Amino acid sequence: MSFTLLMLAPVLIPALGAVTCAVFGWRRATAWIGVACAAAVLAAGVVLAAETTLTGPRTSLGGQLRVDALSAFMLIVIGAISVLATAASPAWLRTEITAGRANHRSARWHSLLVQAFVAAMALAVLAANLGTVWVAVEATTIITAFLVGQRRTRAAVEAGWKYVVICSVGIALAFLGAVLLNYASAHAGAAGAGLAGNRLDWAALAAGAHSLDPGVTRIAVALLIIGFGTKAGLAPLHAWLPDAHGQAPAPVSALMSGVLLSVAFYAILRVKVIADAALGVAFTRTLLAVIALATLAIAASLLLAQRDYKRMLAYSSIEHMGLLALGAAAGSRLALAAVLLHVLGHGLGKAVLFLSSGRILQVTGTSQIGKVRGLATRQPLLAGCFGLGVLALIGLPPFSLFASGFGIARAGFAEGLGWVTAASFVFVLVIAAAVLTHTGRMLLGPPPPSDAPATDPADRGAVNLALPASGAVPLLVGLTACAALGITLGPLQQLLHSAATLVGTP
Amino acid sequence: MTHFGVVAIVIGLMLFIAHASSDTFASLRQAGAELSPAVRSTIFLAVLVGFASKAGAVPLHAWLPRAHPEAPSQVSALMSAAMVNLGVYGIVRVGFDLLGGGPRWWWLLVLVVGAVSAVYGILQAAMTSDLKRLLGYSTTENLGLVLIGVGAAGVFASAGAHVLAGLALTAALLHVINHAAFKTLLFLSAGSVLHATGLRDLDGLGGLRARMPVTTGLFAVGALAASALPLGNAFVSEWLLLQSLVHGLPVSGVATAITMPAAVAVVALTAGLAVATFVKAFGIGFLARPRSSAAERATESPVSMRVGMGLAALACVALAVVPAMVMPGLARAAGAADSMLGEPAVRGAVTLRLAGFAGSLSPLLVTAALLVGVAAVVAGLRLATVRRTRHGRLTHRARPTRRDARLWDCGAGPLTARMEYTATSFAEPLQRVFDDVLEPEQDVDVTHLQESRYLVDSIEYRRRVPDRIERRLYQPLLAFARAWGQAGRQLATGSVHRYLGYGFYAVAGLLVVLAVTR
Amino acid sequence: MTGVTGALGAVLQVAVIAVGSPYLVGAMRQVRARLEGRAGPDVAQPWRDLRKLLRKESLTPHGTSEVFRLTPAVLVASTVLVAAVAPFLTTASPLDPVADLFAVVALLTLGTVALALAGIDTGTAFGGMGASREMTITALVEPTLLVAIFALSVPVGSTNLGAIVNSTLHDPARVVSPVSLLAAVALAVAIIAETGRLPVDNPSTHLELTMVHEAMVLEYAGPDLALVEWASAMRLTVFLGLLANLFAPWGIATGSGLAGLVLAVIVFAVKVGLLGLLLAVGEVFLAKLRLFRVPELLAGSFLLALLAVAASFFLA
Amino acid sequence: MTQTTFSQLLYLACGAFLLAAVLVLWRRELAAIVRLFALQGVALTGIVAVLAAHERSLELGLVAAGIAGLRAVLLPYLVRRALDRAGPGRETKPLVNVAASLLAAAVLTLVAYAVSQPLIALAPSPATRAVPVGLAVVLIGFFVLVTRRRALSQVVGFLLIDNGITAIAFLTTAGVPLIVELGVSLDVLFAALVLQVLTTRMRATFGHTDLDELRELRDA
Repeated sequence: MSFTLLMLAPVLIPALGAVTCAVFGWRRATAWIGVACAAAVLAAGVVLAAETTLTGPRTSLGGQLRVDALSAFMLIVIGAISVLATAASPAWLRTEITAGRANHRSARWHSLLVQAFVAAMALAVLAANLGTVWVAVEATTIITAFLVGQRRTRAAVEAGWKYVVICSVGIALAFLGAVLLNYASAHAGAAGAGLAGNRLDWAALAAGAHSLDPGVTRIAVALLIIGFGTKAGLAPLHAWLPDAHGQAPAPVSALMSGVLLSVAFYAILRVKVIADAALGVAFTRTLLAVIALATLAIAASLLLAQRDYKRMLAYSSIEHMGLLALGAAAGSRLALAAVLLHVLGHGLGKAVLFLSSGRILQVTGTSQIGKVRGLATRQPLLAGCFGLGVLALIGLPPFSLFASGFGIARAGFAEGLGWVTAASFVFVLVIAAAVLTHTGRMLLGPPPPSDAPATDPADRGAVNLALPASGAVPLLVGLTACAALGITLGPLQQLLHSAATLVGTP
Repeated sequence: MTHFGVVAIVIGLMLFIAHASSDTFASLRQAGAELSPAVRSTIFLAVLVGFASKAGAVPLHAWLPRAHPEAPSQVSALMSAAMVNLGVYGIVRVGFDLLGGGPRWWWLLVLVVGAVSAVYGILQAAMTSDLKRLLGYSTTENLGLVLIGVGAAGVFASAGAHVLAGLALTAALLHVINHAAFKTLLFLSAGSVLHATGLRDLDGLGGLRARMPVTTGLFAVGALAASALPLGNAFVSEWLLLQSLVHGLPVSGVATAITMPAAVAVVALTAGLAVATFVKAFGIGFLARPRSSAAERATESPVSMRVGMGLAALACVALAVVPAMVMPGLARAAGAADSMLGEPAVRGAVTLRLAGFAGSLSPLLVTAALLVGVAAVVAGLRLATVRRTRHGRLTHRARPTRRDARLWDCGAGPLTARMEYTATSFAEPLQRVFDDVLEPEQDVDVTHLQESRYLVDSIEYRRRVPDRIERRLYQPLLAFARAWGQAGRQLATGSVHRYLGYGFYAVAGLLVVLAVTR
Repeated sequence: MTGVTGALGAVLQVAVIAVGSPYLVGAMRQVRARLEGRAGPDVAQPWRDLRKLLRKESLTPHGTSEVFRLTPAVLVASTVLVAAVAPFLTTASPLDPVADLFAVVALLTLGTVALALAGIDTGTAFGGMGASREMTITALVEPTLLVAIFALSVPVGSTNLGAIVNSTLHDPARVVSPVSLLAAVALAVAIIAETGRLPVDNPSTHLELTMVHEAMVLEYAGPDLALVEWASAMRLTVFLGLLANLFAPWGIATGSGLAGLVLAVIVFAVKVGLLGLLLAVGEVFLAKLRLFRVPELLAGSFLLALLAVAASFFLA
Repeated sequence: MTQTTFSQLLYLACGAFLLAAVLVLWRRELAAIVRLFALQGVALTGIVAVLAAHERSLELGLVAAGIAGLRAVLLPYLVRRALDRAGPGRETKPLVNVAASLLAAAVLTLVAYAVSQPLIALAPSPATRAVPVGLAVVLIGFFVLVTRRRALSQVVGFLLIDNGITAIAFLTTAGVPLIVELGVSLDVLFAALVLQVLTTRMRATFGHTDLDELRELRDA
């Protein structure tokens, strides 16, 4: 019984947090509930990880929830980044309220929805069958739709609409894939009797995958990868990401970019396990390689002449997702370990960047790269965090993204994807150059003569006070964690290894 | 630029490691043996591009003349003396050691890149009037010479003449050490000049000999070394390089028959221009009269700086006079690179004798003879003039000091500092000779008075020698990137329909593909 | 045995060149005067000029440094060293391994560099102009010189002067081969440029627009000027001597006793004298090239040197 | 329920289902589109009811009733409520004119038929032979989404896709497991709700619901 409670904790605690926020509203006491719930999810993730490495995968709640090394690792990722995001949101909300862009009611809605968001993601990771994962991911879309459209400005409504429509269509395709997979598994097995137990259950599917009918499975897997690819920001249906992340409030976009994309990618990895068993590695490798290249090309083209730094960060998330797809295409155990490390590293780095960009938006009032000048002289700590985050992003040594990027490159070459990897790293180079020049233009250089930053008409008073402690701490913690990961994996080593063996082909 | 280099190296090495089991040098070495020629060539080219950018070879040299003037002089000394050599180390290690030589066209490419870097670097150095930018470009030139040596060694090794390859490689490595010594000295002295006068522009300096005697002396040693003249240490390595090129002709193949004389011509032209450049740098920079008030007020830099420079100067002199002391070390290094090399290529302590070829030079004797000669002449001169005066007819005692006379000014009154030749005017004949290579830009804009077009208010004349490769290679590249960016932005025009359209066509296409390729 | 005569030969070489060079310059001026229908000073006039200059008091132009004062000494020293090392009278001098052809050329360039620095040090417009032009010409002459040496060393297999002369002695047929002829012409043009003779620079003029060598030495007076004049005369003799011995080495002592040496001196004097007269006659008929036409001349000579090397490869 | 009457009834329902989707492409008035969407909900319920009758499973009948409630009554009511507030609007000139849209619908049906060959080959039965219809509706729904300018027609397009997928689910395996079916329907309901809220908020801020005008967030 205690184990099922432990399994349910990551979902229930944030849900309870959401309820308390709803009931008590946004006050000094309730402000820190978010952090507590996130910390609880992280703790549960760690315990579950330790549990699964000892005893192997466990199911509970009548087979609905299942945790193994991979989902435990994802739980840790969710926990870590939601701790960062929720820790920064009280400071962020307080500044928004003083700036008059938000009031207590919207703050309450904000904390409630964030908690629900974390709960939905935890459910998606712990779900045992494809259907529940689909429902959880669709739930995240709907919850974040309200968060994106929170500010009721023209841009927010437009972003919200695009976000919901494109994501729902993508997810519908994924559901079509799920249906076809269910159909294939219904007629799988020697005499076409269908697989035992719940037909969409990951474990059952993975076990019986070799007997699935290749024709149907091909279509199902393709649709699933494109469907979940939409939520992960991969090529065909990626265009919602810059708008949504550009308009969403900073903590939410940190969560979305850091974790939601990776949760969708987690689903793709699960599908890949089944596809490899049923169709052999070649199919998913070519599909993912094509998608990865297309994604990187789009990200590179749009980053070169980018004018808005929040959209710049969003496009760099698309780029990193493309890299993950490349790693998944390589498929070997080394590649998958690198991919998972990249997920965590990118999550941390991107969360720090979005939180600091939110802060920059509050300070300068504008999200245009052109209008932000000499930030380093006016806000040294903030500019420092933002600069270090960007350096981590483009993969400079101390940070873990270098190690994982290196791993992906090596795996790519080893698995015979030589040319694809070379081309994609040329794109990465172009992107690194573009991002560096944009950030350089923002941070360095003399501050504008009139010290009062150009205020965007929509945001009335631009707040000019220094970064509050509660705002700065998560940034620094995130950066140090990312750097520490780059140097030694420590306890994560074993977990990463076992998760990679689960997903990677030998 | 460096990021581009890093990516190139990573791709090259990745490709290499992918084929070898692990990434230790040993496993790479035997993996290198049985790789297919196409893969070996791609690996070599990727690594070459990467390390050439690190060494500041021409197409990828733009960062060098920009980074060095900005960096504090000790850092740029370090960069020029140590960091760029990593590029050479990389090429030699991967090219010779891991891939075991490889076909001849690789090394002809390295030789050509070296030659172009050498000539282009020294031409730009001759033209610029910024001291540290001049030294930056001269680093490109010296690295070009080293690459010529490495390329020549490769060509000889691939043609089987391993003794000659050893000689060329020893010459290249010796030049690396020499360059490290004199470039450090030059940068440090440039730093002390900057410290004293706050100026880097040669046109503003001048007359520092009287105000900063120690720095002037040390810079003179460095300049002498850099211009590869007999007393300097670069002369020895350049002599070795020329010897290896000269003896390279009998090596088989028409390609070498053409490249060897061309390489000798390039080395000669580079040496000639280097002489001109450093005469300009030393003469205009330190001699004659100060051309700006800052140079006027210059005072000698603190002792700590002078000690640093002194050490570097000592190294230069030691290398110039007794190069034999580093020979064994170089022979072992060359042996490590190309395993077929037996004994050291150069023997002899006082007189360097080439192993296997008739050619010898004794820097020690030459230097000693010169110094003795100068002393003898000065003494002889004093003796001659003194004896004359005691002859009896001139009773007064010979004046001990030499009388201070006015400079010849065609009777037009005292010469001002403005009448002196400046760095730009010094380089003007050279620039006119090479103007089709350098394509100097000059623009004249005349501001007329409002009242009438005939009365001129002021004329502004600007003449600039742009870095032609930058203009030809980087501008189009940046323009392409901007155009790609603009075009890329059309991808996201904001309309929902377009975004959904991407998805629709992708899914429909994929389904059709799946249906067709069952 | 050869050691002693070799050493004696080296000392004799220095003496002959030191004493003989002013006479050579005098003879050349005498020939020019005769051809131009003038009486002109006799052959020993240069020595009288030198003696006159030595008696004057030495001056230091205002604001110049030790560089200015030491340059004449460096000029003379480098030229004397070359005179000692190169095989003018004997090929067996012990100093032969000390320097080969590259080193000799480099030593002479060192002299030119010192002179240029002295020119700049004076701080006058003339000095700067002379130095700038001299450096441009030196930079352009270097490739021709070195490639010509390359052409010479290919048949011999070494760049040591002694080795080249000995091999030419043993194989006289090589002298008329295209390689030697092309290399000789290229070297001749380079030498004219290097010593500042007429087509490139007019030694006897003081016209600001045209002078290159004279501009640098304008500020020298008294004993320093004497040294500079003497050094330039010696450089001329050394260059002509090199040209003679590399391409027509007969009569040079190959280390066999005093008689050989005496014969070598006479033969050397005759050869250098002939070359000098030839140069003087040529100068009468040539006008000075504009400074920016000189690079074309040098490019032509570079092409000849390159052809020499190609010929040596394809024909050998 | 003999085999032949079962397949005839099934194909009748599928025909209606596909016809409703094509008509959505044809009509320009938003009110008509909503009515057609309701009609399609009824057709879908018909399909599920026929299947339930064929397999005589009470549970499938209950699901049919649920679907009728959701897709034939509740969703159309929601969409009409959003429409009434804005008054009868015509679909502004769509990106692709009507004739071209119909041609595209034909092509899409062919594509759907070609793609679903392996699906039928796996377990040939009257139900699975109707799967191409479901796939065609999905593709047509997607096409409506891509080409129609008004917000409401995009909502209807999205719901068409969902109807199509549910149809395929029932035709292939008589429905996905119940919990999943429930979750999916709930999510679709929520999605429709969110879109409806956004439409009203869009009309408040933009004054119109022409999506092609929504171009502020762009990189162009």
